[in-house]
Amino acid sequence: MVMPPDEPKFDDLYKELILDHYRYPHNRGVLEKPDVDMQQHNPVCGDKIRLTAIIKDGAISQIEFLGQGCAISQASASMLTDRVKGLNLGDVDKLSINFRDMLKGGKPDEQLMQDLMSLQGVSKYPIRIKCAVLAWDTLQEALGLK
Amino acid sequence: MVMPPDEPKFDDLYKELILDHYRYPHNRGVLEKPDVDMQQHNPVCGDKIRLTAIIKDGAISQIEFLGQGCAISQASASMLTDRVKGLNLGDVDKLSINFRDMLKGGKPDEQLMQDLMSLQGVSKYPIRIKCAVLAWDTLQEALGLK
Amino acid sequence: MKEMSVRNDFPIMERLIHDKPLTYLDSAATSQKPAVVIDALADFYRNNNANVHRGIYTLSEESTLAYETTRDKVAKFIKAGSERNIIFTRNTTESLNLVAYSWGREHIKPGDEILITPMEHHSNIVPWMILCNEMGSIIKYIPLDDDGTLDLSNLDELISEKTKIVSLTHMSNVLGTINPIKEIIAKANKVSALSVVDGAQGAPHLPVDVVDLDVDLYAFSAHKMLGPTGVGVLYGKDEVLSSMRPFLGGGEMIDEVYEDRFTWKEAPLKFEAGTPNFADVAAFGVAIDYLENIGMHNVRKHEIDITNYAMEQVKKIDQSIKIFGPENLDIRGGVLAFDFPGVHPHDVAQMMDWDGIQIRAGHHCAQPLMRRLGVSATARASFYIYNNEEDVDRFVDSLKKGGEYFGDASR
Amino acid sequence: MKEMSVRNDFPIMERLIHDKPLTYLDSAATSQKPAVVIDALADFYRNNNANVHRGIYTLSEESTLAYETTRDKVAKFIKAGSERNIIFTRNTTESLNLVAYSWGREHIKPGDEILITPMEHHSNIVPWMILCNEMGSIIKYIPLDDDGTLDLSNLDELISEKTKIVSLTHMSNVLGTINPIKEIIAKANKVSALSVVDGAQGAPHLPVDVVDLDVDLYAFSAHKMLGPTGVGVLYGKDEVLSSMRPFLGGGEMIDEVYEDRFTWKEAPLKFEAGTPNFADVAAFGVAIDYLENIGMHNVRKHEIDITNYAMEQVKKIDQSIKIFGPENLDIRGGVLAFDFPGVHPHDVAQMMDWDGIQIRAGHHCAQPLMRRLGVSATARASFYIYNNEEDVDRFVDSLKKGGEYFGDASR
Ligand SMILES: Cc1ncc(COP(=O)(O)O)c(C=O)c1O
Ligand SMILES: Cc1ncc(COP(=O)(O)O)c(C=O)c1O
Repeated sequence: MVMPPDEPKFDDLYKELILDHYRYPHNRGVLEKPDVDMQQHNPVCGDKIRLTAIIKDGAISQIEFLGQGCAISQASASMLTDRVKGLNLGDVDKLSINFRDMLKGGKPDEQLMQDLMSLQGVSKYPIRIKCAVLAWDTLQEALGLK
Repeated sequence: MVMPPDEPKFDDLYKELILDHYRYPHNRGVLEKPDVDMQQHNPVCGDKIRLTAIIKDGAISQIEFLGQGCAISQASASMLTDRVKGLNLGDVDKLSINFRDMLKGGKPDEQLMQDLMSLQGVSKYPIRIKCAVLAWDTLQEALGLK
Repeated sequence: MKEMSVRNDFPIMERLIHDKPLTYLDSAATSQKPAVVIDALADFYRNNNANVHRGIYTLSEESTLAYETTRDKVAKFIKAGSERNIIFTRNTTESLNLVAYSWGREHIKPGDEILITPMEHHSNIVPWMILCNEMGSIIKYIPLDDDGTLDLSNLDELISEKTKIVSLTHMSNVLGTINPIKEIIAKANKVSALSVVDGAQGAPHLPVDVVDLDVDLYAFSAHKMLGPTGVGVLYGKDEVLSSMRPFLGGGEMIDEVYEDRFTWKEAPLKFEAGTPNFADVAAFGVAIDYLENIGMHNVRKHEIDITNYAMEQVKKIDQSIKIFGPENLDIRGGVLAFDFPGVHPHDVAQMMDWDGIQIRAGHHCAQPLMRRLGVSATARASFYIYNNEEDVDRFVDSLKKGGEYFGDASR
Repeated sequence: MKEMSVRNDFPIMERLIHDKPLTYLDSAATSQKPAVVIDALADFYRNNNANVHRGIYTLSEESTLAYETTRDKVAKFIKAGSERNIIFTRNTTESLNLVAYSWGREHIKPGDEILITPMEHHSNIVPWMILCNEMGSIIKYIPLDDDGTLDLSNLDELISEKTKIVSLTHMSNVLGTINPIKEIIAKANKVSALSVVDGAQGAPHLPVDVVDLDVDLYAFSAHKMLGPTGVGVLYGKDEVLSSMRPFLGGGEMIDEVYEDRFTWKEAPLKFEAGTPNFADVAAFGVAIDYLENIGMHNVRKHEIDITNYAMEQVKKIDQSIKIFGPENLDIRGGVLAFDFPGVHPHDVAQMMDWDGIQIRAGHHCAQPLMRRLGVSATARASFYIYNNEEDVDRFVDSLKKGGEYFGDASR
């Protein structure tokens, strides 16, 4: 009989913080005259994310998102906008690498991750990882970091 | 668990008469200046039969066979030559229909079949029926009875 | 709703999921198997296993007998004229590809039209696209009404002399719509177009009579109808099968092979290259016996009852829930795809899993239909003979909870 | 000869045939299955059955995990770089056809040459003939020596710039010959021809290292190596798989489907259309564990021993018996095809069946080879891990009896 290695709990995935961001997303909208404007979607589940941002002196000064999709993908986008605002591109790069690594089961740098830690539970759901990563894919693509 | 309907016996298939014909075939050879000369083979097992015959007054006056193959196919050819010698084409046709029918599990006319009855056991071995019928196929083809 | 007393025949129903009893509602994707089928499969390997067709020994004869007996049973199950008309493949998808490759490459010319519908599964779209890319033919669609049924008002224009293939699903795996295939096949036959039915959701859930339908080709999968995985069926009329070239080449399908050429057997073996999946085919025969024993009319009746109940209950939860597909259960099977605004299908499915409920969320291999419906994904519950009212009740309770949990999103 | 202690693991060995103990000597056609494999299959259906890849619920995750875990095991078993290189098909035959359709139709032009050998199974001949008929390419043969080995003296001329595909069997299912495939692949690679190995008799009986072989594509069947029927494997190098067009179209293999076009996934999913045979694949993983546990070098050693013993014993029966294939067991696997003058193979097989002995008689899906050997059919005994000296003794006794029974024919 085949059993998944861990028996996860519901709240490991849908943490209160995630649901908060899903219900009341931060930085929702489209910026006018953005420096970057990028949209991506996941064909498997149809999740969509559009990011607009204004870059000043090599750092993200403003960022907003619009999207459609599951709680994980939308909360992840909302948290992303909170977390990267004000960061320079080098730090964004570092952050996104650390974030991806966490979702693949790696040990995250909690200091670096901050609220993003709440998405760690997704790593136990291979099929949902794409949801959490979509916004980050979009950002990296937008900033030419891939 | 799947089981074939009947548990047959070895001797039902390889009757003594069949083995006799296999070991010491009758009418083995090729006639000179035959009226019909026909060769057929079974691609599945490679059995081969060649029949030559001389037809007089609508009846088979002489018939010989050459062949290669299993005991069933060769014995059947040998018995065929014995049985059809002297028969007119109408009787050959009737005989071959009855023979085929017997191999499909039908009740044969024992008076008509005579020695050919010894091949009745083949009907329980679907994969071997073709062996028993090959000589008859060749004969029917040769005489234009199909 | 009358209960079917078969649930205990299915060992997996004992399974707990997150300590909750299993509520399996994804039979449109694959069905569960009764113990008799599982046991038949294991018994076959314990007692009769040998390669088929070529062996002059007891095990091989038994194996061949089991394989060919299932062919016979399948023929009778769909009322085909003869077991000669039954080809074993891997699944519906391979059956349809076989048609596209073997019939299509023999008969299709540039500009020829292939008519399908917007509710097709990818398996009844992509093979035709591959064919079109190669042969220069064109795919056309019968339009879909908002109620989830086909709009046949212009069918006489859509099916013309240019139409070479008409291929559609017996029943939609998303909308549940049961299409008026007999009427459409008749029109196709009139212009001598090849009529093909994707019966992946037909054969498991509806009585099928291929001769009465007068369909050229009918495809389905064993795994959706209590049988093992890895077995598909393609039914074909004699004259259609003989007008098709061989597809896969190899052992079993040949007659003679020379250094530079080969000849092949008649159908069905012509299309069965290599060692077939004979053990699973043997067990599939037992699945068919099981269904025949229940009776396909009773299967259908049960699904009407349970779907009716489920639709009523779901509507009570929240006015905003949209159920896709026709309301009329005479033309609808046991499939319930829905949109719960503010609650994403993936979140619904994930949440229900914690309650032991297994439903599907996604595009259901029908992306063109998703686009037509204006959604990116849906959640879907689908029913079969082992489901009962309790399953529906658990599903409905869980859905309510989901609405409360995710539902007060700000959009 | 050291006995393998595994025989008791195979439930079918308890079977009686005509009241005699089963002596199964047809493993080259299909192998028997150990209880662990049969049980794994039944357990899967009892506990974990659900469609793979798309479900966000426990059963589907378990099912997917089992399916993908086997992919991983297969990769390790043949020392492939990654599970990305492993495609699941129905059998060797489908694997080879996939190559002919997907690679062949993309890369072959009129006049191109496809090099095979006279000892190929129909499954490694007919797909190329179908390709040649369509694309105007030509089949050529590496000559065969009378001792049953390939004559490689002119290989440098045979493999030229015109050669686009070199496809041969790792081990012959009639002669037992183990071909020097590494050497031949190297020559094929040198002229950038596609190198393909039919591993139907290789993977079950020999240690295989596809990276060391540097082969482009390697095909085999689960059912010949203790696994269930209905599962085949195609290994391919990354760059080869990505240079191939999709084969079957449908669910699973697509990325996006629009009304008029589609895009597809990367390998391996690109080549796995429709619901895969996931239950059998799951059980196949257990078969691989079982073989790994024994060790393929031990499997090989056992087969050398038993074949050696069998060849010695058969020679003692009658001087006139001709054993086909090489004498040297370093280049010969556990297959013993022979000609007993005056005793037809079909009669031998039929007779042996009454003694419980299951051997094959016929052309073994290798008609060109039969012609080359100058016979229309042969009888063949083939061995696997569960066979022992007693099996050989029973076989030899029965063969003696057959000689006496049929042998004094007048020719
Ligand atoms: C050498 C060889 N190639 C190919 C095959 C075909 O294998 P399958 O029938 O599993 O496709 C076989 C087995 O029959 C074989 O022995
Ligand atoms: C309507 C329809 N067609 C085709 C298929 C494909 O069936 P399979 O995956 O067994 O080939 C399915 C099931 O997934 C289906 O629901």
